[in-house]
Amino acid sequence: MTARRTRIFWMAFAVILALLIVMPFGLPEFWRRFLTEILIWGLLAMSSDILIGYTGMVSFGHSAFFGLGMYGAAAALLTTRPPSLWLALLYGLIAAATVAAFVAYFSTRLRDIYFAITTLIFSQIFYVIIFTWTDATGGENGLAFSRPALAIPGLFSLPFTTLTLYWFVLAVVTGSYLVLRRITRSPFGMVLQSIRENEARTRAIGYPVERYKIVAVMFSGLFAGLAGVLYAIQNRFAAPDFVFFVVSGEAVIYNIMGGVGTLVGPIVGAAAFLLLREGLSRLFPYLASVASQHGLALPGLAEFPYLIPLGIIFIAIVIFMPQGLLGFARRRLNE
Amino acid sequence: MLEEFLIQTINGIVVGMILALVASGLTLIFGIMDVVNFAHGELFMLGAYVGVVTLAGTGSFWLALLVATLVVAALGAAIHVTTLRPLLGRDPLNTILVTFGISLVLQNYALWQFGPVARKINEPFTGHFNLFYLEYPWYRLVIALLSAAIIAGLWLFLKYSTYGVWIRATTQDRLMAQAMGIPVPRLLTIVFAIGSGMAAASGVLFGPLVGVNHAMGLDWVLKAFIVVVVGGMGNLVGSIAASIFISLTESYASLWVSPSQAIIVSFVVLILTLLIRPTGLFVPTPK
Amino acid sequence: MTAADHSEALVRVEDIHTYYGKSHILHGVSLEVRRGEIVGLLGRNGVGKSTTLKAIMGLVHPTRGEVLLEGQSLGHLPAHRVARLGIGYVPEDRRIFRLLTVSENLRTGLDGRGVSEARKKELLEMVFDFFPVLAERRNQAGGTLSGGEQQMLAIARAMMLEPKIILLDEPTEGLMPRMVSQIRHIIHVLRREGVAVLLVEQNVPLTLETSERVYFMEKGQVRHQAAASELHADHEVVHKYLGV
Amino acid sequence: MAADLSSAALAAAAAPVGAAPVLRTEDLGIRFGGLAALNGVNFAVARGEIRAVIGPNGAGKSTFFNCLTGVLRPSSGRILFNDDEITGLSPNRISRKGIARSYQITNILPNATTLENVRIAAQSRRHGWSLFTHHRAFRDIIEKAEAVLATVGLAAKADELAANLSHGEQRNLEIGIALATEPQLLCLDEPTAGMSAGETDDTIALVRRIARDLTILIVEHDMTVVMGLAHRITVLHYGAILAEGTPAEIQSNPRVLEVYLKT
Amino acid sequence: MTDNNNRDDWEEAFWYSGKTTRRRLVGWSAKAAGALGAMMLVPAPWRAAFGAAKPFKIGSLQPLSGNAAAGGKTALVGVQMAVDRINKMGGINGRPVEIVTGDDESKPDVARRKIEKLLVEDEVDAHVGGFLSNICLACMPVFEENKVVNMISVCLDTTLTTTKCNRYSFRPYDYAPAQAVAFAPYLVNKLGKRWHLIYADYSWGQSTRDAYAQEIKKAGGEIVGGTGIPLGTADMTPFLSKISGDFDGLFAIEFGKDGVTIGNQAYDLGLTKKYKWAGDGALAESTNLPGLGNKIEGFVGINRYIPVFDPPLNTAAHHKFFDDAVARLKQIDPSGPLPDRYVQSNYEAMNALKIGMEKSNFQGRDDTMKLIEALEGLEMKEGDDFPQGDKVLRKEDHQAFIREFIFDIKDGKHRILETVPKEKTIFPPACKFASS
Repeated sequence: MTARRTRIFWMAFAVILALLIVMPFGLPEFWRRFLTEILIWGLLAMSSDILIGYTGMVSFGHSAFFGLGMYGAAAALLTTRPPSLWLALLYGLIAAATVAAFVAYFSTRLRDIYFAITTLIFSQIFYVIIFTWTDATGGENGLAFSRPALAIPGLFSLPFTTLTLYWFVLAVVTGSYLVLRRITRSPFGMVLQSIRENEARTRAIGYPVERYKIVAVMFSGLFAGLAGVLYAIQNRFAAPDFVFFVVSGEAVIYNIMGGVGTLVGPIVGAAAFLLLREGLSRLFPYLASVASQHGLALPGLAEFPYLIPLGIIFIAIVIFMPQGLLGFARRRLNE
Repeated sequence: MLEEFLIQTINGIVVGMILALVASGLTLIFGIMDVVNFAHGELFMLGAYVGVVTLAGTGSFWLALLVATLVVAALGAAIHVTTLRPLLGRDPLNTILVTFGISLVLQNYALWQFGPVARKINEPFTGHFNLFYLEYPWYRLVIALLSAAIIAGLWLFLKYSTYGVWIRATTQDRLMAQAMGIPVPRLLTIVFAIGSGMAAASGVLFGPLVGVNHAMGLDWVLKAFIVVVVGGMGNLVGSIAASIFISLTESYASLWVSPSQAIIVSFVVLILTLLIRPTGLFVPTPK
Repeated sequence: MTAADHSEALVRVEDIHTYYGKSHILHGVSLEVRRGEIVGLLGRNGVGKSTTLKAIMGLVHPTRGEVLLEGQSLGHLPAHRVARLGIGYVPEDRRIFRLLTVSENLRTGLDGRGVSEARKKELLEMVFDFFPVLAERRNQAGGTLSGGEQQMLAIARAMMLEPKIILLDEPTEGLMPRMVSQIRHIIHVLRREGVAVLLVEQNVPLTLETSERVYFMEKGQVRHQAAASELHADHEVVHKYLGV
Repeated sequence: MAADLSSAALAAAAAPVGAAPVLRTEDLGIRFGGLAALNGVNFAVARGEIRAVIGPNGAGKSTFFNCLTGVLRPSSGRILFNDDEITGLSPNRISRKGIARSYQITNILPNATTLENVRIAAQSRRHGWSLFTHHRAFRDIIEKAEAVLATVGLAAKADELAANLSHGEQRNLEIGIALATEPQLLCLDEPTAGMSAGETDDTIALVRRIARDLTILIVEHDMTVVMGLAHRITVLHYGAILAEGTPAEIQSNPRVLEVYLKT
Repeated sequence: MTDNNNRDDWEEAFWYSGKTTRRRLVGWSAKAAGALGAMMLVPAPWRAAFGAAKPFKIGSLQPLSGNAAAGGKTALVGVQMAVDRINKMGGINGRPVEIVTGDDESKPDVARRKIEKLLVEDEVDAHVGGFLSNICLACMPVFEENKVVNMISVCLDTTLTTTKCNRYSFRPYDYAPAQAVAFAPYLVNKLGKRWHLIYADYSWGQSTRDAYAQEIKKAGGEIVGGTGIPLGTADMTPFLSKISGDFDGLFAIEFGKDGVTIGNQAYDLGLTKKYKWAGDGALAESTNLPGLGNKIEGFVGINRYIPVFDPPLNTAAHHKFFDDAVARLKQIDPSGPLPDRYVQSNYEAMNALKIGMEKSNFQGRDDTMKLIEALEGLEMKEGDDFPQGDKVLRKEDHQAFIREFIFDIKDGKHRILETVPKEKTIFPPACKFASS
């Protein structure tokens, strides 16, 4: 990237970050929380972009990393008094990284769809274990716990408000973005991209490709776990549903929708998909209420299954925007 | 113990055959089109619903089976032409997403159209025989046999018919098939229709064992996917073998460990198989 | 079928450009093959000979220029329609259907065209006459044939379409000399039958010997054309474009 | 066949620089199904030598390269590099031992710049596991890559996408990638395939230039290239060595003429 | 050679001609949507009666899509029935009631978002709903945080009113321990001493299994074995065929889709003939009966509500409830199902809330504490509000105790075998509210 492009990038980054920082002031409470959640799902999607977009591997195991991050945080928050934010982060990351290492060790021997299916099976194994081991995990009901305070022991301790939680999540996600961005531009990250472009050649010039893949999966899992911890802190519960492979599928969806290999694309994808879903779920009741204000009763309109138009719009996006929402900017964001 | 073992063998084979029927449509679509069809479970479910409606109208199970297969096959063709053809030549990931969208639409449409109450398909005949301490319904064996017959029919179709030869040729080399004058776009639509029809047939056949509802496809689709990959994508025989293999593993495992652990056992076995034979268990190795 | 004068072009390629992703492969290729004519297309690896054949076949659609068959533009017709209009294709690496038997391989081009059963039999007999070894192996999987047999199968398969022209891409690549002479024989037979051939080859002597005219390609363009008979004497040109 | 000509001792003795063989194969064989693609190949190449391997299509030249570089695992025999057994090692291990190759079919990273293609290869020896430093911070790697680009004549195209290079430039980039891994032995698989006469001459000059510090194995169809470059030539036919000798010897060898040079 | 080419033309017209066709397709769908809209135009309902009075907003989170949609849809019918009736009768404290629904898609993350929307953005005054236990549990802290009353209407999990009880959440219907207390004597005395339990292998199934095991033992019976079945198992035969041996009865704890599956497959294997066949009433819910056909004949279960008019359910109130529910269910399901306990408990939960709001003269969220106090210990009398029967909402744990019906299935219909009065279902409270 030329110096000028670099300057433009960082200026845009600063502007967007500043906008994101002040955005909650203009938003009602619900949307502040929703924005926080979008950032968290965006982080999950971003973590899987390391594999999909940079290494060329599609993982369906991210739900396991995400979920284990949650349960790791839950373990810390349930066992220590007072609940400690940093311990929750630590436990969650350790749990996610351990699982990621385990999954990576086996699955990276396989390629393409076989890799995807193996990671999927692994996440299902963890799902079944968590779902049925009621004594430890709460089973289907999951675990509920209280939110830790934003504290540095001996210095200060502030209970999270919606606003501070949002900023905290924004800080973590921004930090993660910067770290991941740096990783993708480090020699290591360049090797990953080289694997994506041409695995055999990468091996032939001397790189132990399998080991690189294992580390990539571990990093990806670590950040997915971080997203899990943030989700746990925001929502104060952990549930096996988050380990179910469908969550991995959603991460892939956010990636494709936003544009793979851009890191920010997946966040945009997550935002687009979640906002679209939220918007459509409100549309039909809204139409029905507008109609009834005009003296019309449209029975069934408010209950119209909004997932049908969601599905159709989604299909249309995939067909007509092959590069995803941010795909056009891929080269620019990637250099 | 021996009794239980034999019973579980029969169970494993019966479940395996149903799974094989679901998976064979999937593997056909997968193998020839590179389409990972996430909507397969929904086509299975729609087949069952069309079966319910036809059965209510005509009273004939067999007619219901036929009508469901044809109607869903036609729907499959329509889905293919409108949503999957535009993706030809794109990354297969796109097809995963589009079929995910389709499954969202179909599932919610079924809920909207048919309502929340579980429906019933009555088996065409009742009756059972004694299997040690159990009464075993004949219908279960009939399903297994019918599944086998349908798969055999598919196999004969692939082996001998013009379209069958074309499908196999296209599976191996799509570009060359086209250069040989095989109308590949139309062929892909037909394959998707056949796969959809098979999903529907399995939905109707399986209907009498369970209730029919909008979420019934979910229980099969994940396992069917695993089976397709383990069997070697696009490999019909491999999928059948893998279906029976996974079902038997699960059945036997349930003799020794708790049911939920049995699922884990079968998953672990699957991962091991993949690690040993990375491109599927039963792939023929062309020289 | 329009009645056509024999001197008229059967296939005419007019200034086609193709891209593979971002790289520009063909930079305006023009050539023509007349009815029943054997035409050679020579050039080094990677100059776009195979791509030219693919473009004629409709497997690659040119972004500029067009391909005409009997004066009719093929436009962006999909390959299977092009095949049915009478163009046979024998690709570089043969690409036979390895898991299909020999007769199934042959059937792929025969079925579904509304050809009568009797005619189908006739065509099969004809092909098996040309290639007795294929008749022997009719129930063997294509992948089990030797390289030369596979090449024959690939040509036989294209012949089943009763094409007006066959596009032959490096038919002798990797073949033993004995097989090479058999390919030479097949090309002669095709000429006798009135089937035009567009032949891409590395084997210069074979090309010069079988072709009536030869085009030379360099960097995605046709740079030179000549009658084969002239070239026998003119080693200069051959050396210039092929370095042999 | 021609076993007397192909013994390792003979090859070593005839090497121009006269050193011990840098690479040796003993009775190397590989089978695919029933087919023996390589059959008892005893081969040796001396340090500093340029050795051409020729033979008809399907003679086993690429398979031989694939065995040397670890892509294929031989069914029998041994491969020794600097007297170190490397038989069956993975391609990345072999690369690290100091063997590099270029490919017959252009095998580069099409969506990366020319510089990046070479830089990633140069980086394979150092800093490959560096995670948090920008890759541009490693000046040594970039300098190395730039030097390699200068060697292969692509310095002016450093920031061009590899996919947008001309065919001939891509072939040279192919060599550049191999060179950047700092090999002792460089295997070139048809480096001039598809090049125009002018480009071919440039590539010949390039190979001569880099051969000062390297041992080079080259597979090539173009006889002007082979005859102009090679110190010695090995002729493979049906997976076995048919003949070996200086270009002059090979050109006059009647068996070679029969199976290969004449068509 | 060209005779068969026409066959391809239609698809090429669609596909190769690109945009024009696509545009036409869009045009068609727009027209179709227009026609659909026109068909749905129906005259406006009553509304003017309340004048300018600001309506109470009652949130209702239900799974209207996804796995649990079947139950969520009938549950929502119950709330709508109650609200329509309340509005017809003059509203609550002179103000109309408006339902704001949320579809949780059967997923906890969506549920969490939707409940926050209801509480934070729509600022509902109270909430009636909650179907899946994990979702009820995930949402409970949000009610506490926003100080809003949560009338749970379906969630089965025991811990909602025991270890995880909460001052803001109420369960105005029964739970598994109460049903076990009510049912166990009948099981042991009338059906048999030795029981094998089949349960859905996850938290609800496991905790219900424990409740029944305890009560059956207390009643003098014996548990000889247990078989857990993973949730969503399509073919349960491998698990069911392990069940053999000498005992009296099989007791099944399954609901929804899995209830239909086990009903069919246990019958197919002859288990329901060989053993007494009983279980949680959820298995034979009226919305499950069409899927079970005649295979459920003879099943004995316990339920708080069954759609019959045997005494003591032969009341005018129940007739009214039944007729209204049947008419509404017909609209969401053409097969015309009978009301089930999900309709009933949602209907009654809304009515309980209404009474509480009236008693406390509730005007808005500021009065939440007053409303809670009014609901604690609330006695509800059988009648139009509570067609199912009398009940009491216990102060200590916000758990209600109600009349239970032990029934069997005869000719595809429920039949009351025994009515257990609410006093005989009491299970001691095990809840400590956090002091707030």
